[in-house]
Amino acid sequence: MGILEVKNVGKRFGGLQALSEVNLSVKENSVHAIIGPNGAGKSTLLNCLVGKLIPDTGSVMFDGKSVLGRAPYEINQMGISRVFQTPEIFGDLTVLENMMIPCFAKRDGAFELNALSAVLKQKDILQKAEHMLEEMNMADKRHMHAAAMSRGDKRRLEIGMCLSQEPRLLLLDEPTAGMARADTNNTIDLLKQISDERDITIAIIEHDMHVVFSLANRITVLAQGTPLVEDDPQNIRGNPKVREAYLGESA
Amino acid sequence: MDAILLQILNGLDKGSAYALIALGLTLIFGTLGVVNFAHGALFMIGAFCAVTLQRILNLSFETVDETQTDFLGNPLKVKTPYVEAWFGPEVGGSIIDWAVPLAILFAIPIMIGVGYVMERGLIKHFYKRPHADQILVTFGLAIVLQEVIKYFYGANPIQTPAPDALNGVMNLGALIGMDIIYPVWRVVYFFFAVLIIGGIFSFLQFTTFGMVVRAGMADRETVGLLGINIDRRFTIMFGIAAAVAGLAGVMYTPINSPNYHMGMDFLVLSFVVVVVGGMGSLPGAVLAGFLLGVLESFASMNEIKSLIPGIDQIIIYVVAIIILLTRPRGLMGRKGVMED
Amino acid sequence: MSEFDASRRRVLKTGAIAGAGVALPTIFTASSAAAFTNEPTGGTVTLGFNVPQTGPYADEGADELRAYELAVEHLNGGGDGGMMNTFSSKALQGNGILGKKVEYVTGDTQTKSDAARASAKSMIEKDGAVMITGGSSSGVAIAVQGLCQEAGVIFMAGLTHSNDTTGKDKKANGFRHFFNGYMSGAALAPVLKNLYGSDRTAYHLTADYTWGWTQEESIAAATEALGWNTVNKVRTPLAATDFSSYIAPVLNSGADVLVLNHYGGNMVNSLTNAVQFGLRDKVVNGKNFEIVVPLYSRLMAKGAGANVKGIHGSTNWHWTLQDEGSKAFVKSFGTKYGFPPSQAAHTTYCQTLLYADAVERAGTFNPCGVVEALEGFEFDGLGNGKTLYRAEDHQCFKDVLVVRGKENPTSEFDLLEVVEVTPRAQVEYAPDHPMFAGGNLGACNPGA
Amino acid sequence: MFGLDKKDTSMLIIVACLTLFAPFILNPFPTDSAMAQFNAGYPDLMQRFVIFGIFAIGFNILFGLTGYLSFGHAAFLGAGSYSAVWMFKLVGMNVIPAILLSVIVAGLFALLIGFVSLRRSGIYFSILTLAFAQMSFNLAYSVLTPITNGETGLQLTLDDPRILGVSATADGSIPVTSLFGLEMRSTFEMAIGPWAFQFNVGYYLCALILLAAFYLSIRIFRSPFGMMLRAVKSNQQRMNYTGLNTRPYTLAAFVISGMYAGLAGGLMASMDPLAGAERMQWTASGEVVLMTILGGAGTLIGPVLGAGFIKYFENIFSKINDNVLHSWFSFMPDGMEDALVFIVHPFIGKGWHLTLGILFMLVVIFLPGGLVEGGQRIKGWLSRRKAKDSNTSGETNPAE
Repeated sequence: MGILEVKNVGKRFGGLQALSEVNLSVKENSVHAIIGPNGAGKSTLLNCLVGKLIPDTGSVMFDGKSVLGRAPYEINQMGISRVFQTPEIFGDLTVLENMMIPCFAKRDGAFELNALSAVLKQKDILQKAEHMLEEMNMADKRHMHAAAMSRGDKRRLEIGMCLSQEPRLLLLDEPTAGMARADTNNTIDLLKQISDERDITIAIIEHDMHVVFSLANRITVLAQGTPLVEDDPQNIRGNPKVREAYLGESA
Repeated sequence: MDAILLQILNGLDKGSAYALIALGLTLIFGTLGVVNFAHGALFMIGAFCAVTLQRILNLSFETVDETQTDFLGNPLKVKTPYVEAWFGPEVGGSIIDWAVPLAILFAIPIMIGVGYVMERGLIKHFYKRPHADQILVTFGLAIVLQEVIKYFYGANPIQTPAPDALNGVMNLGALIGMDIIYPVWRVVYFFFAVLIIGGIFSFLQFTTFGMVVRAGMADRETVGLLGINIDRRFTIMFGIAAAVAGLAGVMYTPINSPNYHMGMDFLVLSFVVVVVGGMGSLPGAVLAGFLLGVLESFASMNEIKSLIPGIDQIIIYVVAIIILLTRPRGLMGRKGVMED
Repeated sequence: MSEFDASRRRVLKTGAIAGAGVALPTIFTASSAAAFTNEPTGGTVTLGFNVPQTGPYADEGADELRAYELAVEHLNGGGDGGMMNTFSSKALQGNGILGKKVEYVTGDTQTKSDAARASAKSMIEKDGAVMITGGSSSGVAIAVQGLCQEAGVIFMAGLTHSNDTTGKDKKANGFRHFFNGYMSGAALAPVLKNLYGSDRTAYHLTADYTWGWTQEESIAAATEALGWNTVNKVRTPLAATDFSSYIAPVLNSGADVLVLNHYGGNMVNSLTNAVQFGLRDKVVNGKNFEIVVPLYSRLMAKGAGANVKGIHGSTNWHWTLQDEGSKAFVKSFGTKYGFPPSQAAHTTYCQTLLYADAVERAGTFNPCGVVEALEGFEFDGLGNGKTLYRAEDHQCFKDVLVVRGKENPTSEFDLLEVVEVTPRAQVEYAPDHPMFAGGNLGACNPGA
Repeated sequence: MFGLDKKDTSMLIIVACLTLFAPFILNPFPTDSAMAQFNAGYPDLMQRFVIFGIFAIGFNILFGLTGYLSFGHAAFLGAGSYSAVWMFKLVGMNVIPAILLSVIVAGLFALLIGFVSLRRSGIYFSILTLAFAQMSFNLAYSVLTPITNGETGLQLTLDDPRILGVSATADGSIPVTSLFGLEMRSTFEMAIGPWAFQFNVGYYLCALILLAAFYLSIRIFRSPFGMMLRAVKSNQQRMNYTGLNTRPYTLAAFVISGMYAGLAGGLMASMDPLAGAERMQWTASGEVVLMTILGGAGTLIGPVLGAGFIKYFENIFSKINDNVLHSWFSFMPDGMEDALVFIVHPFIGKGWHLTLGILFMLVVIFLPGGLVEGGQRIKGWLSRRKAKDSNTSGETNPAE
């Protein structure tokens, strides 16, 4: 039994069958990559996992509980954090405040009318956020406006924010898309470090094979809305069906 | 049955004014991304173009008539319009009579000019500013414009009649064997609105210029990247939108005497129309304009008022709320436009 | 502390301080230094002219303001004296009021109760106005009247036509010279009956707020008493600009008279729309279709242009009246401003003179003295014939004009012609008439 | 102090001083000078300054923090006013129950409208709130007249029951609003030389409530809740994917700001017991939007400044007439005097709207952050100048 079990998921948009018969099992503490050519349904699948879309058929179980029909914030509170393709952070807030918000969400739940106590008096939250900033090597930027940072820094901040929630499953949607090579390698190192040091499962949707093969210990290939094959990285590398799916796309 | 047909007519008629204003608003919003609270003022300026032309045509010289006296007992000064003196009372009189239709020609260059100056002089600097700032500055502009008009024309409504030939009523129901009496000018107004709306749509649909503008409305950055000077075209679109509002105003003057705050009266309503239609959607704006016009007319029927007292006071808002709750982005709105 | 002139405010305060012995704050509440609110102690007295300067009635407000300025000029002995010469009471000397030079402050009511009260309050609290006057709508008049009652100053209403101003909402400190909805009905109905016969069916379109309702009630009652039938009373939203959807059903309702209980922009638009729909050319039940606008105003009639021709209504006063008072007023107003005054200008001018005269006769600015002088005061020479300020409700009773839109105007001001001057007796009613019941004048309040 | 940091404490103290000494600050000109026209230190206007200040502070909690632009906040102000006046009519003239009821009623009303309107965001939200407010206004003006007294506005009468008070005072007047016997309208006057200052009980009650409201808003701004609201404005998507439910946060902000509006409405009725339907019109909602943006949305003090700015123009500029102009310029030669009066004339009296419109535009064009930004720029300019002075002196010293 994996921590995330996707069974027979299908999703149709008008005349387009975006997903059909998707079965997927993500093992606890693994790094599981989902790859596939453009239009394979990777993003649709991801959106079904986090509550943005509701699949037409099938089930999605996280840790033995169904996530279907739950709002994104509820799914997050169950322990799934998501990193977006373009970093989604609170641009108008300072870096430290960005880091504090997930800490509050972890401590107080989805809503808490905490209107009279001062933020600065929340020592535990401050400590935790500062600690996470240090871990992400951005303590010196704590009073900067988040929007003013470089893209790489924003990505680190977003990952840090997700981690500070101590999620059980971290979902990453093409985390290195549009990044320079150096930034990409930094991100790979960071993710490696996270998966080595923490008790966490990572599911990653990726286009870039370099990233996939540096990180993943399990890979699912998606093509035309349905899983083609699921295997270890070394087996995927040589699989002719996978090649065909990719070459067929480029041809 | 007659009554219902009559109210549909009424509604289409009211709706044409809403649709024209909403169309201009949407053009500006869709192309420039600017929320223009001064659009009602443009409508009002258009109406005052008609008033101004009427005044120009009525410019008179005075002759003293000793046989009559004015209210203070002095000899009466009789005014004769120059136009009548030049062309004779017959021709001159009918020129004055046709002031409102003539004002269309008068208003087009003025409105395009006003639009151009507004866009280059003010709106241009607000493209990158938040919507709230755009609303505030255009609202300020609307106040200034209406106060300027009030300073010169006063606060009272000013009568600007349609030409005598178009002033009567006609029986629209004659063809289908019913009795539907309707004022000629209102029928003219409706067809005028349809013509303008059709013109704008075909302009956008069938000309290269229109194509570029439509592409720019959909994705400004990409079109900009193609090396097309989108800004200049958008400036022209602003002028066109101003002209549409202005013409709607010109033609509206015989229906209701214009006054300086008529723009504000229409402003809120036209925003409701635009939003109900869906921000940025031209067909949505037109559709919502006619829809709300017709519903408003129905709500003012005695039968419906006796069912729900006061419904005609709030119908527009009730419909707006229902539509926005069932269709999150209005009738035909696109996702992500003005949602944050 | 020793250098002050005889200015009102300073003397007031110095007196109070001297009384207290030291320069400490003095409390102005009931029974303290002054006898009544804003007692003028210097050489001047301040009046507050609170008129709409922005919004749809701004032109009417501007005309009221002109009349006030003229009245102040006359009170201070300037100009030709206007109606002071024809006024039956000769208490006014042209040396201000009680020898004090008249000064004034102006404010903007915006035709909103809130703004009007704010403006009136600033006149009372900041400028020391001892009387407030003006306004161009009943809502504002009633709101400001209530305020003046509480503050202890006199309110001389401007243009307000609702029965409630001197009915349900009457106040001891408030006075109305203008006529009201009931009087319009009483004056109009017989004329309409003579013109159109007693077998008529009326359809009312009414602005959906209190003034509209009281007028609708008054007109319907008066016409029904003479045999007319009322087929429908339809309320139209205040914000409506296009009345076509309300006019259209009239065509098939079987009515042969349309009564437009609208004022201002509403009136201009509804009348224009009705004429557009060809109502005037229609023949119903074998009779010509007629339109009636019970409350006419020349300023508004101008906005409706040729559409007013031949349409009957009532008005408080019109500049073509040929009595001495009217002639004098038109002359001095026309000479100063170049055009004849409106009925709003007339009523506000009269109110100013009436107030000043009452103060002279009472010998005091104390509101209670003024109230006493005005209650039951009978006068003549202000343009409407013999007039009574009735003690029971502070309403003026005078002749009412029935007018008609002129077919061939000779100038832009010559839009209405007087059809009949309805004598005062015909428009009088008992103070406890049901349309005016429910109010309580209360006691005069001198404030402070 | 009071659980605030140093900067906020000093701001609170500054605001406290400004409001408590307002009768002096707003009356800088001697009573008989020509400039007395610009004095704003009379009870009614001072009350309005603080009441609209409270309204704008509340609005800013919603708009400044969450970015949700409500175009219907006047409805809550109106609802508050009506409740307060009904309290005076039915129960008694004490202002405390009236104000409490108006806050509660406005809060409930806001809960209802907010619950529906917050299902949409952006301009769709704005139009929903506008629609609700316009409905309230139109109905209050017409169909709901039995409750609202329509056009005239709800007023007190001599026949009101007032079960805990008297229907009429001994001398036949309507009783006045009071706080346990302390009449709201009573005013202390103080004359110092040619100056006159008025201290009004009602004003000081409003001022104290303003301080409390301002203090509360500082606490909200600095609280985790306030931070969450700013996060909503910044990125709702991230909020949702961080396990936070944005709806209750925005709804809470909406209700809180609605209660502020109700408080303002209740106070308005307590100072002057009348509630008119115009208070709910869209122009009134627009006014508070203008106040907030003009002063500086999202800043603490901005809305109060904006409220003061607009109310000052409305009440002071509208009262200037040609007579006053002539008295100002009377020291000049006749021709010049007339010319000046002619030039200034369109901008005063009935032209006050024009002046206000022009100033709006100038502020928005040149000070995107509102008046607060103007203040900051002046401060920055002064400190730069100071720094430059000390620099230059530092440079010149060694040379000597």
